[in-house]
Amino acid sequence: MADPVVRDAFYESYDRMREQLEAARPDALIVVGAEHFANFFMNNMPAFCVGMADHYEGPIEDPDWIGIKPTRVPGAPDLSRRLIENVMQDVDVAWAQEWKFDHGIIVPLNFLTPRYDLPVIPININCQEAPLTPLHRCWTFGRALRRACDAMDERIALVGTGGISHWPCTPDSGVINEEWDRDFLDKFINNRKDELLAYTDEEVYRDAGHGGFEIRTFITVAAATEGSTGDLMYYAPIPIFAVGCTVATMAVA
Amino acid sequence: MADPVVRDAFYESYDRMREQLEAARPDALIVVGAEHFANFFMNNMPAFCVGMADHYEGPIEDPDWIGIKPTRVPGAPDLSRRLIENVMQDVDVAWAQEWKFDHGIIVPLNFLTPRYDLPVIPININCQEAPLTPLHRCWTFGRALRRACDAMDERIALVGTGGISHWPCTPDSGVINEEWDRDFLDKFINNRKDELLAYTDEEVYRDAGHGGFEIRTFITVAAATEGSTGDLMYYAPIPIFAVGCTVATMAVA
Amino acid sequence: MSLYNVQKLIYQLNRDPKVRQRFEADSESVIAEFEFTDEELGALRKPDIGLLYVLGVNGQLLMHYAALHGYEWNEYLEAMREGVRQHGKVRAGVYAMLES
Amino acid sequence: MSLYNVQKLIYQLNRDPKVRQRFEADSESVIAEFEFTDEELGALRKPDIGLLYVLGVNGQLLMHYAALHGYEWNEYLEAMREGVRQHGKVRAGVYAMLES
Ligand SMILES: [Fe+3]
Ligand SMILES: [Fe+3]
Repeated sequence: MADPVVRDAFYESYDRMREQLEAARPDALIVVGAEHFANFFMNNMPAFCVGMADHYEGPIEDPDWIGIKPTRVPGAPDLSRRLIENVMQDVDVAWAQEWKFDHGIIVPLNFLTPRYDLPVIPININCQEAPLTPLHRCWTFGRALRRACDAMDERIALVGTGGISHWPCTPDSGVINEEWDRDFLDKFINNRKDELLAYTDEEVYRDAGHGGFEIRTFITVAAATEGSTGDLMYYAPIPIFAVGCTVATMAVA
Repeated sequence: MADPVVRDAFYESYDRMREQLEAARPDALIVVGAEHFANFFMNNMPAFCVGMADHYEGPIEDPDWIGIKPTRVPGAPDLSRRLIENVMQDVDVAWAQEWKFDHGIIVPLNFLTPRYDLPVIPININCQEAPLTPLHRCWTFGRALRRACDAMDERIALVGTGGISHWPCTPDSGVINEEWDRDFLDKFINNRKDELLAYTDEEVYRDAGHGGFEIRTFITVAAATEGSTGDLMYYAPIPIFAVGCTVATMAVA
Repeated sequence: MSLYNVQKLIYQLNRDPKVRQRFEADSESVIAEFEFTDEELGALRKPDIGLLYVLGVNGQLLMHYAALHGYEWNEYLEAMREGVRQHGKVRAGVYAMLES
Repeated sequence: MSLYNVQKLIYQLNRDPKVRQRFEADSESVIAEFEFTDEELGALRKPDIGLLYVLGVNGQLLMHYAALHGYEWNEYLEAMREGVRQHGKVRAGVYAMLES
């Protein structure tokens, strides 16, 4: 297990994030993640996919191992559809009427909506296999998502999930490049678009590993809150989780 | 069977198209089609998907019924990948390393490359279930595809396939709106972008049926040849095929 | 609203020979893998092709389910027409576009 | 190059309990459904997790194939390291990014 002091601080920052989320009284929660072959494979790998189902199921992992029992998470199919139609004016998202949540989505949900009483709209970005989604398209997507949310009557919360530097499931599993992470988070928290979009895939792979490709979820959130800066509530490398763990919020300008 | 005179004229125009294709000595052939749940379903429906496989298989239909025996069609995975990376700068295509061809792709191929000796890159546009790919995104896609092809050393031919007005597999199956078709083809052949993009889905559905959504493949080809006009080699409504059949070529400006 | 499940069942029957074999041997075992409303269940079991059409099943899927149950092409078309006479206009899916 | 097939087999084993059951009862019957090179076939059968890694299988898939064959986490990591020692750098897939 992780060092209890480190872990408890991490969990506590998640609690604060949940309180902020609840205080915002959202009608639905969009979760932007990067899954690992739970639903999407190289037979049809979308750059972006948005859920449009009545409900979702998870976790796909062993419930005992992950500590979350099999759960049906409510969706928001009508809102999903209106958001998709809006976003599609600029960004060519795939859509999905079925989706099984892996740890990347169900773990944050379990912290943030532990009673699973908030309708969820999952979004996936291909951070997994090349050709990967270009970073500047993630920016365009984040902007389109924001415009679409602003056009709805519903109050919509947006959460991004993903690791920063990590080398999951490879011989370097457990390595974390804390310096790189802190530098990236500085760019993220300060919403420095040009610097966020300047990374090349090769640089990211060399310095932050295959897991570093998940910066796409952060970049999407930064774009959706363009012009705002954020509050880094928590960051620490937690080797047993094989990744640095981050909790941060962005104000909406 | 279709009226032999009508049918033979149709097949003959396909022959002429094949001769033109062969004379152009392409290294690969892109086929832009709109399939019907052969590979893509509402669990992950891409707005655009581009094949990136070594080879493809078809037809998925009964070989006796369709008159084409099970065939392995060569792909062009390296070229596919370079095209996808280029197109992705503007358009968020899904990509696929596996693809089974249905009649929409294998029938034109059987006419145009009967020996299956030309590498093929299939592309699908969602003309099937809403939210459908917006028409103006098809234009952007066609332009991006053209730019990507122009950036390659290979000589690449582009063919669009799809019906115009038709009501496939519904109580109105067999109905053809010839007037609407001819009006659409006039816009297409003369590459009148604004008129091609002015259709709404509701209008198309009312006047040209669910099958009319396949104008997206024509619009993509028109965009890829923006500024050029075409040569309508053949059009006739063939009720037994339940669709008007078109053969047309576009010069490349 | 489990139109998605109805269409997924038919899609799998059409695209996966193993599912089709199991369905032909014991259709209930395949049907039991999905959640359906009573109306959908009744329509799938009978099968009531016309009702499935009215419920919104895409014809590019439905034609295969009809063929699997031995419908000739014209029987299939007629079944959809009869469905509309009995149950009214298509309620959901892409054919309901002009209603919504 | 049938890396796609290797990854698809592993993906299906991981995502489809029916395929996994068939594999556990008779792995050859599942393997026979795909085309593989001799090197891939050998690596899948043994299994040679290290060689599969070098051939380019994504770790997010490979870890499941290792677990299916009883590998503990550290054994899995060590098998990949041993693969690189024996067979050299990763040849294809996303981990070959800096080589190409
Ligand atoms: Fe991850
Ligand atoms: Fe069609």
